[in-house]
Amino acid sequence: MPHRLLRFGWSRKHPEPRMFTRHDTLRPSYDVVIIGAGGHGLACAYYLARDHGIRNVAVLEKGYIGGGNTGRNTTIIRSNYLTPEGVKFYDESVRLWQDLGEDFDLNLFYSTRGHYTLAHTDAAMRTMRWRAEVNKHFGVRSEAVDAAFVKRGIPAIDMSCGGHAPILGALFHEPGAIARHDAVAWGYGRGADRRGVEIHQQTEVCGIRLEAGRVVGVETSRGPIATPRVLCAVAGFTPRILDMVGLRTPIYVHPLQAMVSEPVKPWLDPIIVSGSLHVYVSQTARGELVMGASLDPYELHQTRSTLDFVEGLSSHMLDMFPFLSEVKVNRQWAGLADMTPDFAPIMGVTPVEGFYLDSGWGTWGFKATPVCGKTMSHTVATGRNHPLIEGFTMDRFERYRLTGEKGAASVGH
Amino acid sequence: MTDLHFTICPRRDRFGLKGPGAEPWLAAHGIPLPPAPNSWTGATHADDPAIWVARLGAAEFFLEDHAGGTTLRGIEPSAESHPPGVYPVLREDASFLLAGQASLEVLAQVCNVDFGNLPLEARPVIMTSMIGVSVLVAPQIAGARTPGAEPARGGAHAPRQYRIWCDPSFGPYLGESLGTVVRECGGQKGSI
Amino acid sequence: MMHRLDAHPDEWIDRKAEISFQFEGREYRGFGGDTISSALAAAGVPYLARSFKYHRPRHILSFANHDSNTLFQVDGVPNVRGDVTLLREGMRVSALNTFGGLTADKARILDRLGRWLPVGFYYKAFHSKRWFPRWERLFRRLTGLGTVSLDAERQTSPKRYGFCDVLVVGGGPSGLSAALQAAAAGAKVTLVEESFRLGGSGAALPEAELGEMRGLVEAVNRSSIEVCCATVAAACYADHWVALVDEKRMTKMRAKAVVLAPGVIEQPAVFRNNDLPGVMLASAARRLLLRHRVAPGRRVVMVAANWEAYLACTELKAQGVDIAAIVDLRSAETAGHEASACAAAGIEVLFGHAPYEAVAGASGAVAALDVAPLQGPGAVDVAQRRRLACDAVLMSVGWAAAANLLLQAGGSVRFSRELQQFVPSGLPAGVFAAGRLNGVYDFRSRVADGARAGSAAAMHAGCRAAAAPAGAVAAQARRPSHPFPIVDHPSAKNFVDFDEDLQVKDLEDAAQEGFDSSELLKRYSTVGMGPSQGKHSNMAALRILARYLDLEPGDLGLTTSRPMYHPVPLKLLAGRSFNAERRTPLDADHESLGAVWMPAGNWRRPEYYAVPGESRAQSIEAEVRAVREGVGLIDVGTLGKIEIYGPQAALFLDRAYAGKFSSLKAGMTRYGLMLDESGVVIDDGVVARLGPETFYFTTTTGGSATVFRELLRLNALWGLECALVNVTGHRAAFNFAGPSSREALQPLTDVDLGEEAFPFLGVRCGRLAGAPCRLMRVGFVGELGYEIHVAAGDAVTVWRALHAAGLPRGLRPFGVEAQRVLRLEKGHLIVGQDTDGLTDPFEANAAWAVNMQKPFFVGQRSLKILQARGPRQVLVGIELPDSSRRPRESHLLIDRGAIAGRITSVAHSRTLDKVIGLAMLSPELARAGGAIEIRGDHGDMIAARIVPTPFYDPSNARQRIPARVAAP
Amino acid sequence: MKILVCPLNGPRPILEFAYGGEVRRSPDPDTCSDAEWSAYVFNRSGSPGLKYEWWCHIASGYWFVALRDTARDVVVATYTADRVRLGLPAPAAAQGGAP
Repeated sequence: MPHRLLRFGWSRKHPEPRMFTRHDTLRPSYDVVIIGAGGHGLACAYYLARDHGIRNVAVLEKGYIGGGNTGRNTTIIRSNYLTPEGVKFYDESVRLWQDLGEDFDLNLFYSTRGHYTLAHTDAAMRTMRWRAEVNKHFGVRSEAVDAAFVKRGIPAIDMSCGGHAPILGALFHEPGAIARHDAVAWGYGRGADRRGVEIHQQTEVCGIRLEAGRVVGVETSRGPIATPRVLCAVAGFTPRILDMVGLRTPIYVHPLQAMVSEPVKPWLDPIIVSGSLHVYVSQTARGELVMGASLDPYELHQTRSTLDFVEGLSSHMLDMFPFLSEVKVNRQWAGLADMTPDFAPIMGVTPVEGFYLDSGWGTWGFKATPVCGKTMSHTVATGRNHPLIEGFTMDRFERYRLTGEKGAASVGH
Repeated sequence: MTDLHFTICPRRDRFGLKGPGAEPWLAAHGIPLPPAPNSWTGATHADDPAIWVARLGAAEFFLEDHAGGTTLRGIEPSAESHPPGVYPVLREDASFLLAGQASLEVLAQVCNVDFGNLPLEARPVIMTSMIGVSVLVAPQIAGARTPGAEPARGGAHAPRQYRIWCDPSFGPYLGESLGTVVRECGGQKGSI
Repeated sequence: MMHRLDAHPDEWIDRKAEISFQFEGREYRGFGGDTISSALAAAGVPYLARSFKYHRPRHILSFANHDSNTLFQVDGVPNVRGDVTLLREGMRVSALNTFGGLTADKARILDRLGRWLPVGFYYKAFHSKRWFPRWERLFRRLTGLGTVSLDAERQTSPKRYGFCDVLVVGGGPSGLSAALQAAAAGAKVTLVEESFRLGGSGAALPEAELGEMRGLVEAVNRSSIEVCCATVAAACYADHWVALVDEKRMTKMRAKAVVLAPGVIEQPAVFRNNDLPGVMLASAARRLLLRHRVAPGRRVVMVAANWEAYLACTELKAQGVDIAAIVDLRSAETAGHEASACAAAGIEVLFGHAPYEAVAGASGAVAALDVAPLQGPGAVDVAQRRRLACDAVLMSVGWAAAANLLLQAGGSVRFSRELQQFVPSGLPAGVFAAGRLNGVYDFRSRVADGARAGSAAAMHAGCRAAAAPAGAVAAQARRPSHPFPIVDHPSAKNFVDFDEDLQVKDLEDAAQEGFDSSELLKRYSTVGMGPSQGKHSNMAALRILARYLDLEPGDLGLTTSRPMYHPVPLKLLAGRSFNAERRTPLDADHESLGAVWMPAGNWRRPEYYAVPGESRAQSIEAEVRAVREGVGLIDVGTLGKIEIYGPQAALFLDRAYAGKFSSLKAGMTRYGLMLDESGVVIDDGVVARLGPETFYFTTTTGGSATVFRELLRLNALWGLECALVNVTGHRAAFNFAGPSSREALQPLTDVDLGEEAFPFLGVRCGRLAGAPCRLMRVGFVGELGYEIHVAAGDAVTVWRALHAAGLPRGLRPFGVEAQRVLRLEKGHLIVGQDTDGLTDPFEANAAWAVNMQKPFFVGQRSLKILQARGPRQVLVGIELPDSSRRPRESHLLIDRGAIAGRITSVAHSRTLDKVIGLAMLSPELARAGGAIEIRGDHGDMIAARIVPTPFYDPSNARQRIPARVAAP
Repeated sequence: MKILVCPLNGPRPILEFAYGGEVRRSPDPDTCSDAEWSAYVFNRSGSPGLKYEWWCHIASGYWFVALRDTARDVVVATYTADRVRLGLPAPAAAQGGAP
């Protein structure tokens, strides 16, 4: 029994203050307004206050803290990307992740499990080796491993995957981890709150006021605010905010669904991903299997669920783990993914002075939460892009200099 | 014994036609034209000696001779030499016949189209997806040689049979899968 | 203590069918028709489970699958729902998540540690980097319910598609009458009911109304209505697409209209120790009693807040169960007239009283209930507390609408203060609600409400005979649900969520910490996150939060309702798991020739042909040699094959491909490169002109479907006079290549293969082994060779003829691996292997296949920009001085410590006796003759040299083909 | 599952169709600037709303245009593909229903 729990036994009243102060009114002006109280927005607020001394910050959330993709993703954390830009960026993120719980004095259940990306074709195997080689070049622990290694690491798996997708090998990424997603938002929120940042839930941004091409304020459902700097960190809602400042980007929005099983006793430690079978799965500390698959096939700004999603995912789960036949799916849900053509984010300064973008996170934003907070707070504080995000700027498309995380996607042969 | 039979049809002469010249060409050869898009005419059942003609969409046609028939062989245009505006479509389809009252149960397990509720009098051909494969399905009334004999909306008691065609490369998969479902539904592999 | 009563005509059990089973290793007996829970209850087992967090003993709560008190491990299957799972002979049942068995559970110590484990305690500690891994192991051991057996077989089940006009969910009074009404209107109706029989949830009814209910059931059974009992409507998706799940299969029902008559879910009263064995919902007791003849106890206290409590008591009394007292939370004024009958029957009724604390006896089951006058929301006058001895406590204090499907379907609800229940406020088109979901409780009103919904649904489904639906039926006048059936207690253990062991204070503490909206409260406290998804807890949690914030439940709103309504096994969702696979006509021949298969999209192709006594490498090598020295035969039938006809066919190809085809002479072929709008290489193939208006061309295997679809779209967009035909599966194709190919082929065909008659890159049509064929003199493998295309039906004959003709000349059939080596020796790229998702033609060194002079082609405008930008990488040939060092594909090229590129293809060429490869390299380094280092498997550096391609036969003497990859 | 009404094949589950993205007008490649072209190639109108989209009924290879509300996932009207050349009504006007 850790000593820090003892006080709960002794004191009559619950000895815990609010994590987030409730603010009944908005101030007339803030130094920075952050749209979106998800992990990214709150992380940026936290580092603005902690590292850059900018505390007159408002985080505006139209719903509730962490209610967007932060609370809807499958919580996988990894840095086994393909491009140097990606690998360096996510590697820094993983580094930050590992200390976050102690920084926050909050248990994020950051659990290093090891991450397998299974290869079922020799083309996939080439891609795995490519990623492994780039990872190793930058000191990230990834290896292209053979079928025997996979079998040793995941003894329960059916190596033939139901006979139609034999596993040839995998990309094994040792630092791969999962974490309790909500807690990340709460931790950053509490940290920011304690440093004077105001978090306003149930506060929707209805417009952004520009004068001579620069940001001067924000219209909200609770009245106008003056501010010279606005950060947009709203994942699937990015295009709607961009319309407010008249910017066009390649971002398009598709739903991404996931589902969770009833809790069962622990049997799966590592995180398993299969591109060919469109499955990723891990087992939480509660014993639930958290499962995801590929994007929905068409644009939609709605988090409805579909049956064909659970059907396909269930079938592929059983291809890998036939013994789960009787395990029950408890719940399915969805989030809105802001996709880009090169599968890399769009971050940093924009043509609109004082308007900063943290977007294009598609299906992989959760793992970047800390490093986005770090780099975007730097960018907002200094008005200059942080070196780590140079490869992710908005103008790369106009310059035909895409940062191809999709460069790994074989075009078929 | 469940009234359910499944047959992998033997290869027959068949081809398709596209292009502005297709309709006149058929007329010139005295081949009946299905009036509406996605409908069929001609042979009304498996052993009808007439030629079976389907209109796929607006202007594509699919012709099939009866088993052992040779009518089409003589007139088939080839890619290398064909009248202007008449574009031949090579059809090496795998084809199947599903017959009997329990056919609907089999179809309900493999295809998301309500076959029990089709206006059979309109002689529909359905282009759809069956357990992941694009197929052409033509419901027919076994034995009925005259359109008049077909009960409206196919009524639950019409003796049903369904012709199914798909790309030959999917033939083995579709044939085996349908065979399995048919067996589980108490049917048997028959033959024409 | 619970016990079985003697037989009754209406019981659901078959006393002749005795079933023996095991629970926690002990033998028990039950009857046919018993569920696991009812049998254990009848056997007087004191408790059935341990709770999730505190490991407190638990017994039946809802007997409707609305709580997780009765989940079991059964014959190796985890989390089996005991309330609704029928007993089977020889079943081996055990409790979940115990450490040392149900009684001896070591973890029950946690019940004493409660005060040190506040809500969200696990967020507040255990996170030192050093110790977390150990704590996590401990947590993982403690959590999780059942255990999966890793050696269990895969189960498959047939799924089916269903179609109906009107789907009615719920077999109670309103559902039954809705179904009848819709059927009467001529609708094809399907009626689904969760429990084993029609007739509703077992809510108390006067005898007369029970009679009418039986009448409805008989009418339905006589009708054409398709009745599915023991079937759960697990979820409602877009356009009335409903997942119906029974024990064996899932039916995906497409309804034209849906009537939702799921009724309501009875809610427990919240007071200290409300989780003791013997404390259960009144409706649970009635279901046990009427269906399985199990009495809740011998002396019962009823906690009441509605009239059904009184009906239940009269019933229990009639069955010889002694009613210790009725504790009515309401005042005598509100409840008086309902009470009169019971009072008359000599049952003591305590008005304005509430349960304060249940007291456990020696067995751990409830032995008494302390009650006290109710003072305000949650507060009682403890001074006047009074102890009522009993062996069961029943709760009939209110209901929550089973609105899940309605909300999933896109409907909305509002909170009715009068009813203290959420009722529909908005219904999507084609969805209709009926019965208690609408707040209609009185039996005859429910029947009327059902009829209204039924005819409205039939009308929506387009049934002409449908009568105009009657107006809305008035909701309940008497309030069925108490506004706050929750009592505070200094020592807590007044449970709100039985799945998650959450007490009143846990929710208040969470709110105090700032988690004071329904969604945040759920996420922090985990209320409603357990296996029963809040069916018995969400309402109370909402009331507690509302009281904390001084609001109405309606001001807060419900959390999002998501599928599934009840959890569904993966096997039923997966069904048969069909996997569409393609085969070329030669599949069987390859098999008999010893093919070792590799997947290629949804095809399978021979990687190589195994020959006894040869290693894989030796076989591949021999296959290569056959092509270089004699003749080889490969099945390339998986390539996409497309025909295009029409006056503007050439123009179409000019616009769709980067090269020019309007200038291609009939009888000739040309390489085709396909780009996307951003100028990236997405596909390639060979285009053959068969006539002025007729072309035949190939695509990559992986690209065939998508490329053809995109070409169809472009054709629809451009509206040119041409038509496309996809013959991929209808035509077979082989490559017959090698110095001896011509002489082997000539005898089989009427096509003159002479150099003049049939020049390199020519295409000819004729007959081969009796079958119509197309021959193309193209040479992917870099030898004299013929790509042979025939109808799928002729494939086997032709293949065998070629095979036979080649054998005397040393023919070997060759597979994908040999082909890769052969084309690599010629420096031909493979799209997708030597290019990636961003490679443009200049980078791929395929500029020669691009005609920038054309007026327009897809990607052209972007290429102009890319030309100006210059390549970011370029495809070059490399060779290794030391052939003993073998790098692998995707190994990195390193220049002064930095990544300079990667190897895209590499092989050891016996023909050239050296290791050769293609690599993507930074342009500034791409100088022929330049040296470059490759980082090998273990970080060791391998020297390589940049060389021009092709590596083999650079002068193309063996076929006179222009290199596809020019020298850098 | 969503039902999509194909102008050729009638109402079918949406899994029978392939999504071809929004119908977008290309600027004249010969006269437009590099910036205009790259904007056309990469940028999208990402906000929810009424959009003309390419849809293909896979089994019949039939392409058509659907006017869909991407916020509610409701198809307001469908058109034959040639309407892309001949001109489509302004989304608002089309909302009245199919022509």
